[in-house]
This record gives sequence, C-alpha cells and structure tokens, in this order.
Amino acid sequence: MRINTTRSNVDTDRLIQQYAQMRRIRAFEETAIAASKEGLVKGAIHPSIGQEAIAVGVCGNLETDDVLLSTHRGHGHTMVKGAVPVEMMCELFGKQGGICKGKGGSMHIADFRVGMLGSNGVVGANITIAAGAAHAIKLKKSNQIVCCIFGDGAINRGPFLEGLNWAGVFDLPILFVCEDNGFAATTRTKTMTSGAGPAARAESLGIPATEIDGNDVAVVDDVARELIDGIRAGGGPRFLVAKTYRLTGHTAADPAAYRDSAEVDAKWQGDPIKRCLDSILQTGIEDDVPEYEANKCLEEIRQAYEVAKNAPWPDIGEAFSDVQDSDLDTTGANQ
Amino acid sequence: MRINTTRSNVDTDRLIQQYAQMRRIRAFEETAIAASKEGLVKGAIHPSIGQEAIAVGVCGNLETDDVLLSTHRGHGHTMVKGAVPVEMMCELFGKQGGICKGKGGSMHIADFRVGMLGSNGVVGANITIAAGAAHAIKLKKSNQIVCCIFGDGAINRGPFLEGLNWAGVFDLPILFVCEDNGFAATTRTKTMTSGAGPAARAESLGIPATEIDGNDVAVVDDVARELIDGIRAGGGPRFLVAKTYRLTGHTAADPAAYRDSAEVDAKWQGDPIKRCLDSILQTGIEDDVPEYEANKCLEEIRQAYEVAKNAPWPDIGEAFSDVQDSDLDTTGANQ
Amino acid sequence: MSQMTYLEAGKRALAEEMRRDEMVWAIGEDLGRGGVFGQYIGLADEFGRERISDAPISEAAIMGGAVGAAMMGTRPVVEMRFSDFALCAIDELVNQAAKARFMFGGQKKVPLVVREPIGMWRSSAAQHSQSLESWYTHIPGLVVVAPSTPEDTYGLFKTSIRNDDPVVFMEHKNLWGLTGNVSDEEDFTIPLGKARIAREGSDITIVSWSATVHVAVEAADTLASEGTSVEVIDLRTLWPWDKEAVFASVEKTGRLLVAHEAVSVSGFGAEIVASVAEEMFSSLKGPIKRLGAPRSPVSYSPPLEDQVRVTANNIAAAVRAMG
Amino acid sequence: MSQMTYLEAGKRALAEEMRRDEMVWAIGEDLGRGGVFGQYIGLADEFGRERISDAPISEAAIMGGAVGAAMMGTRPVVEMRFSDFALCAIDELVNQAAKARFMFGGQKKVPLVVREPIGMWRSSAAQHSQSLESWYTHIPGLVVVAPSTPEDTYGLFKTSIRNDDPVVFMEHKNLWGLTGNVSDEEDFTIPLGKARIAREGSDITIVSWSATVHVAVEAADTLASEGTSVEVIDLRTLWPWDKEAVFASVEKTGRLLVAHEAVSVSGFGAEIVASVAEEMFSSLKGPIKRLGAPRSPVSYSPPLEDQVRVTANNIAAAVRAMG
Ligand SMILES: Cc1ncc(C[n+]2csc(CCOP(=O)(O)OP(=O)(O)O)c2C)c(N)n1
Ligand SMILES: Cc1ncc(C[n+]2csc(CCOP(=O)(O)OP(=O)(O)O)c2C)c(N)n1
Ligand SMILES: [Mg+2]
Ligand SMILES: [Mg+2]
Repeated sequence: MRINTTRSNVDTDRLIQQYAQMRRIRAFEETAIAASKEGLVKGAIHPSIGQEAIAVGVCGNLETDDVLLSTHRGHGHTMVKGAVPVEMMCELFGKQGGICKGKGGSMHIADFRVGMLGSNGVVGANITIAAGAAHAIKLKKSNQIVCCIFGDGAINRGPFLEGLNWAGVFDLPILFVCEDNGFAATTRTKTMTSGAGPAARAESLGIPATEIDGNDVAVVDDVARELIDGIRAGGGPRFLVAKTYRLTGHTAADPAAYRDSAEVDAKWQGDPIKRCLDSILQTGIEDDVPEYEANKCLEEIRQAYEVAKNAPWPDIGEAFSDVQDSDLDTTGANQ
Repeated sequence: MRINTTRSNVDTDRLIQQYAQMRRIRAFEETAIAASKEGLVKGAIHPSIGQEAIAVGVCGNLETDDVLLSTHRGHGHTMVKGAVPVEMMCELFGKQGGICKGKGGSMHIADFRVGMLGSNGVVGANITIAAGAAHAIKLKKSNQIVCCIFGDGAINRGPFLEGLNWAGVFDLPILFVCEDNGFAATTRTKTMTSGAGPAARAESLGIPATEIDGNDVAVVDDVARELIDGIRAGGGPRFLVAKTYRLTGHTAADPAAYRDSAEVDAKWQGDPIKRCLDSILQTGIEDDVPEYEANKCLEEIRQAYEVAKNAPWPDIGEAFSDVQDSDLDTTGANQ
Repeated sequence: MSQMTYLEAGKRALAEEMRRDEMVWAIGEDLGRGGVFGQYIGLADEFGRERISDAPISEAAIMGGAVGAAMMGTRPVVEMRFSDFALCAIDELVNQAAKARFMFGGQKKVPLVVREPIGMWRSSAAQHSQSLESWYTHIPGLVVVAPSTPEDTYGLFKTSIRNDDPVVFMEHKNLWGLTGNVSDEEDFTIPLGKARIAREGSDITIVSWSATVHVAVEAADTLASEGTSVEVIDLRTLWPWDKEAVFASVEKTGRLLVAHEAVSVSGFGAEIVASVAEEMFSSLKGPIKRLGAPRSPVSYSPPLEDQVRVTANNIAAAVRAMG
Repeated sequence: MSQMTYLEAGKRALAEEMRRDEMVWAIGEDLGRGGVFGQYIGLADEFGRERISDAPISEAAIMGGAVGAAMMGTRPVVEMRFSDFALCAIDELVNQAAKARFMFGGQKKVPLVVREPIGMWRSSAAQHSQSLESWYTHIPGLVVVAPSTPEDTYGLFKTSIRNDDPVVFMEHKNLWGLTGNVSDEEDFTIPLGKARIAREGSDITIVSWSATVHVAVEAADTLASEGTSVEVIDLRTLWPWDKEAVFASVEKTGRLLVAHEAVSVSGFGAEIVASVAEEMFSSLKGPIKRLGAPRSPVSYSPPLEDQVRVTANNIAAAVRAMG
C-alpha cells in the first residue's frame, strides 16, 4: 500500500475551480437540508458535508463517457460528473423535471447522459454493478473507465470481496474509491472492522491501493488523475482510500449526539473547503477571486431551489410506467 | 503469514492411528462411490480422496464438545469428529437409521451429538454459521471452540469476508480451515482468484494465517493442535491453509477429463495415505502393524454398507415431520 | 393496561424476554445507540453491549451467524433495519435457517427472530419500502408475523422469541408511533396462528394485516354509515394463518375482500382467496376479491407513492363494487 | 423440424443469439468446460472464453455484474447453476436488476437473462431442488419463464435474450434429456405471455407449467379413458401470464385445477386461482383447486422425495374429486 501525501505544484486556477465546485456541492446539500426542514424534501438525505474534496478531486478527473457508480451519499459525485443541480433538486422534491422523474429521490439519482449509472440505497451493492460495467467496457474494447465510490462501512459487506475479486480476475478498468469518514451510520466503523482496513483488504484481493488525505483536494486530484491515467492505459483496477470526516449527521435528521462536540469542532478545522481556500489565499490571490467563482455556483443552486419548489408534481401515471416492457397487466390485479 | 513445514518428533502410535483413520475415510468414500454405481446412492457424492490428512489432522484435535461446520465434501471431517459410519452410510442410501433420517443425504450430514453442526450444500454458507456458533460460545462463556472447514473456491464468496470479519471483530474462538485442493468443481481455483490467496485474505481481515502441506498428516496434526490450543486459551480466531489435491472428480460422477492423467498420476504419488505409511515404515515398524489397524476400519465400513443396503426405507411420514412446531397445516393446502 | 406506542411495546417485549431468559440477545447495525428507529434505546444500558450488540454492515453474517448461535442454544433476535436489506441474507434465512431442522432430521431446532420492518414510510422509495411477507409464507420452516397494534406487537414478539423455529417478525415502519393499550401482565402472550376480529360485521369479511388493518377499519366505519356491516379480521400471523377464523367469518358473510399493502400479484392475498375459493365455494354469495398494490416498484415522490397505496377510499369502493 | 433435447434446444438458442448479436455473452461457474449440466458444451470453442466466461463462486457478483454489464449495452446471460444458489444474489436481482429501470425514471433498461434450473432431480435434497418461481412473479420488473418442451425452451430463450428487461429463465433439471421437435427457422421465437394448449378438452381445465405439464397430460390421458375430457394449458411464461387463454378455457369448461411442483402455499397457483375466483366467478361450475407440494422442504431419500411430488395419479384423483 502506498501512502501519498505530497502534491505537485499548485495550479491556482484549477484550485479556484475546485474550491467553487466544493462550495457548489455544499450549497446544494445545505439547500436540500433546509428544504427538508421546510417539509419540501420528504425522503431521507445523506449529506456529504466535509467530504466534498473527494467528489471534486476524483470525479473531476473522469471523462463524461466514463462511468460512475455511487452510494446513498452521492450528490457531490453526481454533480461533479456533470448532472444538472436543478434536475437533482427537482428529484429531491419529488417533482416534475426530476432527474429520475421523481421516482428515485436522493438515494437513487442516476444520470445516464453523463455516465452516472446510479446512486444506491443498498450499501455495497454498487460495487458488483460497477465491476460488471467495467466488464462490459472490456468486452466492447472501449476506452472508458469505471469509478466506483463507497464508504468505509461497505467494506464489511460480501459484495466488496466479490466485486474486487472480480475486477482483479478479469483485469478490469475500474477505480474503487473508499470514502473513509470513520462512520457507518451511528457506528464508528473501526469498532466493527477487523484487520488493517480498506487498503489491506484491497491488496489481499490483488488490487493495488493508495491511501490519501481525502480532505486535501489538490492531493485527491493529483492522485486520482495518476490512478485514472494508469487504469485507462490498461493497468487494471486500482483502489483509493480517502480519509475524511462526516461533519454532519448520517442523515439530515440525525443530530449525531453519539459523538461529542469537541471532536466535531476540531474536525471542522479540517473542512476541505476551508483548507482549499487557505491554500489559494497563501498564493497571494485576493479572496474576492475565489468568492466570485463560488457565488456563481451559489446562484445556480438558489435557482435550482426556486425551480424545484415551483415545479408541478409528476403525472400520477408515472407511478406505473417504466416498470417493464412485456407486461400484459402493469397495474396489477386490482387497481 | 507463517509457512509451517517442520514437524515435531514422530509419535509412531499416533501416526498408525492416523493412518488407520485415513484408510477408514477412504474406505467409506470408495464404498459409497461403488454403491453409487450400483444405484444404491441416488444423490451426488463429493469424495475427499487425497484430502484425508486434513480431516484426520485437524478434527483429531477437537474435543467432542467442540463444534464443527463442514461442506459438501465433509465425510472425512464428520467421521473423525465422531459420527458413526453406519449412520452416515444409511443416510447416503436414504434409509432408516440414517443420521438425518434420510432427509439430508451426503451434503447435509450433521451429528449434533458429537458437535457436528452440519455439512452444507451452499458453498461458503457454513462460514457465517460457524461464526455465529462461536459467538454463542463466547456469550455462554464456555470453553468450546469452533472449527469451520471450507474449500479454496469458497474464498470468493461474500460470506467468507463477512464471517471472518465477524470472527475478528468479536474475537471469537474459531479455527478456519481452507482445504486448498486447487479446484472449484471443474475450474482451477487460481484462474478465478485475484491476489495472493486465502492466507493473505484472512490476514487482511485480521486473522493470523498459517499455510501448511495438507498431505502430511503429522504436520497437519501438529499445527492444528497448536492453533487449537491457542484459540482455546483465548487467543482469538486463527486461519489454516492446507495445501492438497483432489485426486478424484468433483463428484463421484465426474471423470475430471479437464485435467490430464499425467498430472493426476503425479499427484497420486503424494497421496497422504501413502506418505503416512512410508513415514511409519521408515521408523522400522513392520507393515502388518498399520495394516492390522486399518483392517479393523475396513471391516467397520464393510458392515456399514451391509446394514445400509438391508435397511428399510424411512416411514413416508418423515417427508412432512421436523418442519416446524407451530404449523396449523403442515401438509399444505392440497395434499 | 398501559398506554404505549407500537415501538415501545416491541422494546418492552424484548426487554422482558431478555430478563426472563439469559439466552435471548439481540444483534444488528447501530443497536448500541438504539437502532435506526430507536427501537432499542436504553436496552444496552440494562443488558450490556454483548447482549444488545452492534454488528458490521454484514446482513449475511448477521443472519447466518444467528443460525449458528441458535443451534448452540441461544435465542438471537436479529435486526435487519429495513426488510429490504434482508434480501442480502436470503440464502442464510431460506436455505439455512428454515431448512436446518428438517434437513438434519430434526436433530436441532433453530430458534431465532428476524425483525424486518416493512412498508411505505416517508418517501423511502423502491429499496426501502417493500412488503415481501408472501415470500416467507412460501418457505417451509418459517413462521411469519405482522402485527398491527402495540398490544399485538408486544404479545406476538414475546411468543416469537419463545418459539423454537425461525420467525420473520415484520413491524410496519409507519406504525412505530401508534399508541394503544397494552396488558401489564408480564406473561401476556398471543399465540401464533390466531387472528383477531378488529371489527365485527355481518355483510362482508375483510381480511388484512399490519398497517392496512387500520385502513380497513376506517373503510368499515364509512361503509357502516352507508348500511353495510363489515367484519374486519386482522390476521396477525401469516404463517400459520388462522383459516378457521377466516372461514367462520366468510361462512357468516358470504363475501370476502383481502386487502394488503404488498403487491397484489402473488401476494398473500392470493393464498387466502385461493383457499376460500377451494374450500368454501358453496358458501360464497359472489366473487371474492383482493386489493393490493399494482405490480410496480414504490416511487419516491409523495403523490406517486400514494398511487400504490391501499386507502380507506379504495377499500370502500371495492366493497361497494362487490355489491 | 429437428429432433433435439431440451438441453440442446437451449444451447442452440444461445448460440444463435450470440451469432446474431455480438453483445450477447454468458457467464457462470464452470461454463468454459460446458457448465454443470453440459448446457454450454462446445460454445467456448466457437465464441471464445470472453463470451462464454467462467466465473468465481460469487453469485452476488455474477448477478450484480450482469446488472452493470446490461446497463452498458451488453446482454448478459447469467448461469446460477441451481436456482437455489440464486438466493445468494437476491438483492442484486430484486433490489437492483428489477428496480433500476423504474427507480432511475426509465433512463435505462436492464436486459439480462438469469438461468435458474429448478426442480426435483435425482435426490438433490432441500438445497438443490427448489422451485421458487412464484417469488419472482411478485416482483415488479421481472419476467418469469418456465418452459416444458425443447421447442418452448428454444423459442422462449431466444425471446428472453432479445427482451429488454431482466428475465428469470427457469429450466427444469429433470427435463434436460427430454427430446422433441424444434423448428429449424432461426427466426423462430415464442412471445412472452402466451400459453400453449398442451391438450384440448372440454370438461375441466388444468393449468400447469414446466415439468408438471407432462404429468398433467399423462393424467389427462388416463381421465380421457374414463370419459373426462381435460384441457391442459401450459402457461410457459408466468409473468406476464396468459390470463386470456386461461380465462377462455375456464369459460368453456367451468372447472379449474392448477398443478405445479412448487409448494402450494403462496405458489403461483394461488395467483391463478385467485384471479379466476375474482374475475370468472359466475362461469364456475364448482370449486377451483390447486395441487402443489406440501409446505415441507424436499427430502433426500427417494421415497420421501416422492411424497412431495405432484404425480399423474394425484392429479387424476384431484380431478375426479372435483366431480
Ligand atoms: C445492505 C445495507 N445495510 C444497511 C443499510 C443502512 N445504511 C445506510 S447508510 C449506512 C452506513 C454506511 O456507512 P459507509 O459505507 O461508511 O458510508 P457513509 O454513510 O459513511 O458514507 C447504513 C448502515 C443499507 N442501506 N444497506
Ligand atoms: C453458492 C454456491 N455456488 C455454487 C455451488 C456449486 N458448487 C458445489 S461445490 C463447488 C466447488 C467448490 O469448490 P471449493 O470451495 O474449492 O471446494 P471443493 O469442492 O474443492 O472441496 C461448487 C461451485 C454451490 N454449492 N453453492
Ligand atoms: Mg463511512
Ligand atoms: Mg477446492
């Protein structure tokens, strides 16, 4: 296992864009949480607040044609992959114009137009699906790669082993990314994990692993780019462990009372957005430059909220469409 | 990972008993195969011919009170744990007197009287059951240990990861034994396994692993005893990889035409029974001593065959009994 | 009698059974902090973290482990969080737990309870809303329980824990907050396979279970004001199910509607309707009917989710259409 | 027309579809050496080891992988070996494959075929003998096929591969060696949802599928000699199922027996009987019946295994009892 902490020379323009992207994700989720409190978002939301550097650093290195599989905590990944926030917001509100027509909600966002093949409500289920997508890429001899993101809790599910073994056996073009935020819902993941952790497990399955500070967007960006280039060049599957911290509760409704505020306050000091801004300002750039970029994003999200709020409900027929083709009787025996 | 090849001083009496035990297992399975060809055993049989040293070396170190979980290839393990061959043979014939009343057959032999909690028809399923049994032992604070045996193919199933992680997290008294015979049915296991193999996977899950020559019964015996002693003393879970070779087909009906006879002939030279006998004879002992012990076993198996052949079929009511207690209508809606 | 919620009734039942029998213990993700719905809050304090145990996100190991632990003489209660996640542990439940007693010739029973919260609840969408009770009724060896009230949860959970075979215990997520009277007797239990008459009536029988019972009673109230007297039977246990009670009611009314939240096609309503058609044909005054969800996954969007809901209105309409 | 076995018909269908469409491929344990029943023998030679691929013993990854591969535009055919092992991959089939199209708002269909050999065969006991077709009919998004003849296997397997949604394709292990005529047309296919009249008759309708169809026809022959004219309908596809054909036959005969190998309780027979009871009540001349296995796991011992079998004798007896 490689532990990577160094970064290449800072590209300030890129860093500013990354800063803005992180702000954009943060704004999206904060808006969704507020909407949730207003009663406008009925289903559960799993915020990735504090983990945005991974989304930006990893998914920013994927081509549109590349494939992404994510989890219940996937807003950030999805946005960076290219999905449009207003469609995502409509989805969270269950409205017309939703990216999945309002049928999926936060946990089932997908956008096949930009290679986003789905968030998932079942922990770890995306891993074997991702392996299969990569398998198809190999069969079709295309130049795409797959990126599969999951949490540290997912490494205790069987499909983690089955999917990684599969990727190794068939030598597939896939980057596995473990967002190691220390928690699986209300449980500290370490207490329920035997052995040295995600990287050791990946390596035992024949997949080279790299462990990084997932809250340093420049490091994530550098390492992800290098891994992705290697995979695209035919180097086979790779595994990235990005250490981070979930600054909010497991869901928008979780006060996270199972950890003390001193711990959380300390962790806020390592907020990747703050750290990124510090890096930018250290180069001597005035802070209105990054703020200007960020504000454009905030405006986009504000508008997404307005659109979603005012959008009509879906046609009720959507409750029965898109089930399957060959159905003599889609609406069942009695309705 | 430790690789163990040395043995302690040879205890000739023990070796002779082990030799006889291996002959006993071999005779049981050869008799069952012959009966299968006669049409007396209708279901599939998975012989462990060539792998008997593991059964004898490992299970010979378990107390009756200890718990064993096995696989589809479990006759040897079960016999050494203390099950009576005649009851097992009746089971294979589907007759009255069968250890599971004829309901289970070869793949579902269990003998709770001697701590044998079941063979299993689902590869890998015994691993989580074994972890749960060990969990119960810990809750009950008893001094038993669990031994869970499976093949090299089973390490590609999710329950392998989930069960080993479980054992590690709860620090359970359990010995995992991987019979690494090179095959998963007709497939060479290595071709479908990524990474360094069973021991590496176990260690990544926090379970110390030892790899041994599984065809040297004295080595298996020594190492298993040491591991079992350690586990019983509270040392937590351990993992043993025993290298071996499946000398026959996957089932009694499989001619194993997917491997050439030169390979198999060479492997017969490493037959653990032959190797054990060679070791005994090297000590200067006359060969009628081990043969005398073996012959007693062969006679036991011959009689088991006779009894099974002449036993009556089970009462047909057995088809509906032992399903569950609280059943208003065991026989279903229409029969 | 004390007033308590459906959730509290389940917790009280578990606590009492854990006090009564040391061999009872519970395991599942996040239980140490009360479980995802708070059904275990406070129990770890009384019973310790070994008996109210956290688990890794390993449904297969939770269920498979329970099989082994049950074979060793303990009585595990395993929490699946949402019944949908039990689909990650089906081999363990169906091929192992349900069959072990039979396959091994009756050598050992496998006493375990799997808690599988079911049903639609707060826009949880397709992977967190299913009601697959009919699957389990199809599997020899399993007991299936789906209580609708706090008292039934209390009494049936206790019975399930004491039962020697694997029980799939399906609480409805939308009922957690439902309040009702519960017996103060510690030895209060409810037998498996006994239905409850939720409302007496004489013109038509509605058979239901879980959350839909309340909807059926509401429909019955409406219909009563229109002059139709509806008998509502809460099945409570789906396997074994109380044929006797259902048949007696249909004998009286001559009409039957089965209403449930699950998909209608191959839902447990089919089993009941088929049984009545087979055995009570001559007592029937007209066709017997099912009302369930269309064969469509559950949507996220609230108005779409509502489309697959069995409501008091459509139960009443179905009854009116049956003449 | 050519004579071939049920097994060969399946192999021919797969080979032809693989020639026709490069995106069709198959994966499962041991396929490179022909698969556990020899259903793939020779295919790796023609199509190579990438398109007839071995797999690790990882049912969850086989099924989950198929979902991803299908989303990427390929058409995987996945082999589960015994339908019982599909229970190790139920989350992947039910929560993922079946729901993805709907959950994602119709963005992508998931074209895959899961081969799940079912049924009792040579004393295979409780973990290798199940017939759980009714489970899949309960799951929105899944197509369920269970052919009984070589030609139906041929035509329906081709249709299933061309179908854009996940199909559970259930071959019966005891039929592998059954010989019959199969069309020589490469474009011969059989539509989903269309039953076949296996034997015409006028006094009673027997609905069946898979291996039990042959038993039902045998019973019908016996009954014919006693003067009872039995119509046997082979459903072939369980979802969608051919209500029209079944209703038309029941309209004619006024009597219905559904016979299947699976456990009777909550088997698919319940769905058919319930549908007929609901919609055809006034056409019925008497009670409608199911005949299936008792709610008991399948035993190993041959005479015990026989106890749960639906035979021509007990079908005939059931018909006689229906008057
Ligand atoms: C199979 C399964 N089990 C349990 C859950 C409930 N659940 C949802 S998220 C979660 C925690 C996941 O932890 P991790 O993988 O670390 O991701 P994180 O939430 O930290 O991003 C759990 C247990 C689930 N969705 N699926
Ligand atoms: C879940 C599951 N998948 C497939 C099978 C079919 N099967 C039976 S034995 C076997 C090979 C097992 O290989 P291994 O674990 O190495 O044990 P061995 O047979 O070599 O002793 C397979 C694939 C099964 N029984 N269970
Ligand atoms: Mg986490
Ligand atoms: Mg092997």
